[in-house]
Amino acid sequence: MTQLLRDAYRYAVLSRKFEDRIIHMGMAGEIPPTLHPGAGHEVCQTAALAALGPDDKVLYSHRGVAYMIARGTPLTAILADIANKEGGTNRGKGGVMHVVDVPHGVLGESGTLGGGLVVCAGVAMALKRFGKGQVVAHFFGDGGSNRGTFHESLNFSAVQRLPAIFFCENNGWAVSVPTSESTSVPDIASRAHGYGIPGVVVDGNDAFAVFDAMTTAVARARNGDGPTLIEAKVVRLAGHYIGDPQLYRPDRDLAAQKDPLPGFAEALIEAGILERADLETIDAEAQAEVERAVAVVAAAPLLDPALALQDLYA
Amino acid sequence: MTQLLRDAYRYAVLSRKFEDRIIHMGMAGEIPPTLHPGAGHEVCQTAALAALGPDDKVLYSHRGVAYMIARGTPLTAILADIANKEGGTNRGKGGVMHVVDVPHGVLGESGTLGGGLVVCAGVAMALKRFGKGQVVAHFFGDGGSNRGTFHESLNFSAVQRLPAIFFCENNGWAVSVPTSESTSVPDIASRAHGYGIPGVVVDGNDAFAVFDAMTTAVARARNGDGPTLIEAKVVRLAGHYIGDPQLYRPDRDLAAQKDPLPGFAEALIEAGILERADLETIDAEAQAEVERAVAVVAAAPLLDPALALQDLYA
Amino acid sequence: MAVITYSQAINQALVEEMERDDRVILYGEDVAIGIFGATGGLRERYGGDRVFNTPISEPLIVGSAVGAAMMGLRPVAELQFADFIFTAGDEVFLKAGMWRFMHGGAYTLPLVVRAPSGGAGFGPEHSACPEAYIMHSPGLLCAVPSTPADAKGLLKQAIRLDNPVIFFEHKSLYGTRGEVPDGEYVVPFGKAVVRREGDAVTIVAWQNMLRRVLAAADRLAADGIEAEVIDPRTLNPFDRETIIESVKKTGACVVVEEGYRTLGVGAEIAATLMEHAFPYLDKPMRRLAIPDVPIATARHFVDRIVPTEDEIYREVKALVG
Amino acid sequence: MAVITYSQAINQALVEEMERDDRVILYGEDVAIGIFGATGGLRERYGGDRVFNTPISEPLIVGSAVGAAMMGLRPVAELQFADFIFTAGDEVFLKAGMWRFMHGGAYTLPLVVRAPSGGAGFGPEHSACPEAYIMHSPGLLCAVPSTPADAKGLLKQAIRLDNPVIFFEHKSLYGTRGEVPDGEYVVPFGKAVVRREGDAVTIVAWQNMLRRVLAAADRLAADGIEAEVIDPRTLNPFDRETIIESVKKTGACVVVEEGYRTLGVGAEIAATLMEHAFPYLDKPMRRLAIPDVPIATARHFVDRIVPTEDEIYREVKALVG
Ligand SMILES: Cc1ncc(C[n+]2csc(CCOP(=O)(O)OP(=O)(O)O)c2C)c(N)n1
Ligand SMILES: Cc1ncc(C[n+]2csc(CCOP(=O)(O)OP(=O)(O)O)c2C)c(N)n1
Ligand SMILES: [Mg+2]
Ligand SMILES: [Mg+2]
Repeated sequence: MTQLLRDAYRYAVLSRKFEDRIIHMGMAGEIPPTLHPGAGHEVCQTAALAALGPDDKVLYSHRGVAYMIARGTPLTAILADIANKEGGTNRGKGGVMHVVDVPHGVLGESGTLGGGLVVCAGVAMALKRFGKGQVVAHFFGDGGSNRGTFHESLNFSAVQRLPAIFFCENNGWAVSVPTSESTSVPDIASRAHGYGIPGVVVDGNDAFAVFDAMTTAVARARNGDGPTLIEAKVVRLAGHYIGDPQLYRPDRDLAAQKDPLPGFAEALIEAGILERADLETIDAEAQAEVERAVAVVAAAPLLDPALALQDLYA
Repeated sequence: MTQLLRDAYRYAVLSRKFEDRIIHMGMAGEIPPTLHPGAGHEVCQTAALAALGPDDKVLYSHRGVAYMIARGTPLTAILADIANKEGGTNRGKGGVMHVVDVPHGVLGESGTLGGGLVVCAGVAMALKRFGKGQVVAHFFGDGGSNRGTFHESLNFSAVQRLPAIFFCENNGWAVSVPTSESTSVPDIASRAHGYGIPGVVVDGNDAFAVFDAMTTAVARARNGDGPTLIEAKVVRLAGHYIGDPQLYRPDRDLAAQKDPLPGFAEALIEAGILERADLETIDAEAQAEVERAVAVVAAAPLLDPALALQDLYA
Repeated sequence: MAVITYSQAINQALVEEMERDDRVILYGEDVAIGIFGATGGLRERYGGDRVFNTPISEPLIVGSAVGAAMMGLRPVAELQFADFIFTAGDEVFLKAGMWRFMHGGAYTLPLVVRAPSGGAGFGPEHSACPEAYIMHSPGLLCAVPSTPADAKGLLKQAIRLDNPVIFFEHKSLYGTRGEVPDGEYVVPFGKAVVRREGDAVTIVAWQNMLRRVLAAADRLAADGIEAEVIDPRTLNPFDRETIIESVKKTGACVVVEEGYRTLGVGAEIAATLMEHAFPYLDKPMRRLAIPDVPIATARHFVDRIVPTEDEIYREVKALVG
Repeated sequence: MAVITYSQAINQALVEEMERDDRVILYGEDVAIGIFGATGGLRERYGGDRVFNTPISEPLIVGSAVGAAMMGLRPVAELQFADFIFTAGDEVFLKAGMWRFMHGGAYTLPLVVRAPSGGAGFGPEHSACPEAYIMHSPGLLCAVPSTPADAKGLLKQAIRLDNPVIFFEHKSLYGTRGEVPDGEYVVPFGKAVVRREGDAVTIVAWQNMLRRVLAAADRLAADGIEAEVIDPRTLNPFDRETIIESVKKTGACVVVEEGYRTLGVGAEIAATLMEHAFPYLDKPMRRLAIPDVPIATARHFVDRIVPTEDEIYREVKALVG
């Protein structure tokens, strides 16, 4: 666990710095501003993913790129997908929304929210059939959890005892709509009760708690005991999209919000997993890695538009 | 309540006798065999509907015709819809699946199961806006409750505190699929918890219990306190459709199943609402009414096929 | 006449109809702010009872509009992206399209589903112009306004009609400007408009393709080719007559659209010309459309598959030049 | 050659492919019994791990097939009625159709969605032949088998293909009989078959309309009109060449289909003939189809709107007689 959470922190820092750079380039018009910034979610995302093994599978949501980073997808590939350059993963077809990295178990995303939930059930169906103890984790937002596919996927996965973890990142917002305006219960995890599966609420800013909840869910799934619904309460530090003025948001004053990243660092130091001196090294290495990736992608050629016609049929 | 339950019994008897006749004519090829027999469900249906007022609205499911009978739709209209004769309610377009009787608050049915749930939310939205204290009840099966629309409708109705009653008739089967094979919890009503609304399980064979549960839900809805999910455990005495051999069904031996209709009669007698002698009168009157309707419809002309092109646009 | 944007025109239509008729209600995801600007300010103005945000529940959004319309409200529901007609597929095609019919016309269904279509950079599930699916579907009226004036007039009309309307607002048009008539007006459904007169060829196009066609037509005119450009404005009802009459005059036709080519709207126009203008066709009709692939995210890929001004110019020139 | 029903042919295809490849799994509502008879006995034979009933959750049925196929299984999912492609609209059109594309071809999607279409008496939401919607949609292959032999051979091929296939089984055909080849065979996608040779007119039809067309063609032959009847067998890929070549010979074409007329498959054929056989057309192509209304429940209404043998006979006779 020590190494896993140390890595999770590294990934979270790397993701933050990388996204800051992406946002900067996006605002400057150097690359398409298509990212939905993950700031505030990274700790939760990387801590959750730390509980998966290398053969496990991930279906992610649109909130940032920490997912892929934590699974090992190179920054250059992600940035190339955003910049429509050679070296990306989906050859211009899906941009940052559809980064895919099969060897690392990054299976992709449904652009329609909630669409991934039913796909996830199918992935889990296959993993169960393969019988190798693999599991799939699907990340989605509080907003997406109101799709009917949530109901169908949780029910079916519970009936079939599928090795799936449904991980809801509840940041209190769906674009401009506060969760309280769209969702009839304070805890989305309380919906697990209606499927006869565990429903767990965790503080998404507490990496240790997220890791623990996820570890339990993964063990349950590997063991053939079926799915778990985890709800992590997180904070969306940025706008929904790059440049979102967030006029709808009373708490939009970033300064007033608590960034979970420094807290994660402190917790790691307190637990003796990191030394304070490590923080600077991690930061510096992350920044260097980001700059290297930016340079590589800057030099890469734009994708050939003839690719627009490819990859539809096998 | 006395009169309401007495009527409910009358409607249940009438529906049973009417359907028996419809099944008979359907098997004999005199009319299309399109009914999904309601035998076993009628007591529950008519008792539930007894709790509604004349200005309330109903969206029903495919399981039989007791719904419309209890609302006051003439038998001739229902039979004409089945027989594609003049005098029906939907002019050949929808048959028995789409009997509609707006003055009696019978709004219709979605042929795709679960499709009525979202329509119901919209009806409730309108009723709330009209502010006259009307409510809408939507009947659906255990099978249909697994559609994603269940989730979306219950959540939204709860958020908006809509005057809707979601009434699930759980007969343990969806065509040939036992509920335990499709649904991850024994009580569908337990799913109400995840929406923050009351979820009530009742014995659907107990008309008094059904009436009580429904009365509470209606009061809550009228009062602006929002929706209720009621689950009535009922028995499907017949096949899914007319002529269904039910080879899939271990309990298909009708004799072994308990018909709730005699029990309803006994309970009414015990409560002093009916005399034993009334039973025969009710039976005889029902049979006579059925025969009258059959005669009227037999004499009615087939619908003009030119109607196939009408009623699409207003 | 005032000059306003397409998005402002939609906002004006909503305001005017909500003022006129308090049965009109408006809802969908983020409508309180209006992510494309069209619905901003309406919640403040008409209150949360008439204008409200919904959960991310597309079947609920469209299905509840059917229920509300049945009861006499006049809901204007929004799908945040036109592609989500499939996310609410049952409710769009089977409920809105058929509910009145299958209940024998027992009530009317005055509902509008607003659906932002087209655009580049949004990816395969957020970029389509799926109007051909709607045009193929009985029971669904279909509007494809190209100018601010039409966006306003057609939306006002859509809200007043007693039938379900799928109202496509093209995302690339939201910021475009144009004159709108002063005072009260509506634009009727089923009446195409000739955007440019000519006798050499008939070009049918709408929304963003119409802009490119008009630009190409100017270049063609400089080469001495006068194209007649027809904007159908609605696809159901579809004004076949105006197209047929034009082709009888020009003898040639090109359809330019932003939908997929196979069974795109152009196919229906081809069949219509076969049936009603065959002897007048000097040459076969041609179609410019997306070559049967989803619309990739990369913007420069979109230009590769969506007809450009240049391609339109070349194609028409090759046909009649 | 054995004579079996269409339904038995589908069952045989499933058995043979499940024997051959244990990645093939089968699921849907009531598949353990098979309400139209096609999947009976398979759960007993292959066990509940490979053949299972699902909840009434169409998005789950199709969406999970995408997920399972991504991982290397070869799911055969069933929608109980073809109309339910809209109930699972997002999953059919946006997931199955686009998932591979939008992830840059990172994996294959070998899945089949079986969808019983057509028939009379089932009502507006259970009777459609919605193949034109699929034909318009990139990424979805589409089979419309007309005979037991083709049902078997196309389904076996569909299961082996690495792309999503929407496989329409016409409900009126389940009980029809025909010869199927002995031994192992598949029918390729994209190859039409000439069901009857002739030189007076080309008629394109499939599934239940094909049966009526062939009956009408016999009557036409008695009148001295030899119709060439083409069964496309798959609509994506669509064998345009066979139709074009035939029309070059006959100079006339009629398309008979059970879908809605506007933007039905006939529209695409009209456009195709415009583009590739215009000089050879002696007369305009004609379409027989459902006149843009949903399919009512009353059986005698269905006969009023679905092309009958009589109408086909009269229409063709009027065109070339
Ligand atoms: C089916 C569907 N409806 C709407 C959208 C548009 N949309 C994209 S992100 C978003 C909000 C998502 O909120 P949530 O799921 O809570 O995730 P968050 O953005 O808060 O991380 C919406 C409405 C979509 N992509 N798919
Ligand atoms: C969306 C949808 N899926 C499948 C069907 C086909 N179908 C009709 S009735 C039925 C079973 C319904 O079971 P349930 O809801 O429990 O009602 P019951 O028949 O038991 O009263 C099925 C699968 C349908 N009409 N709509
Ligand atoms: Mg959120
Ligand atoms: Mg049931």
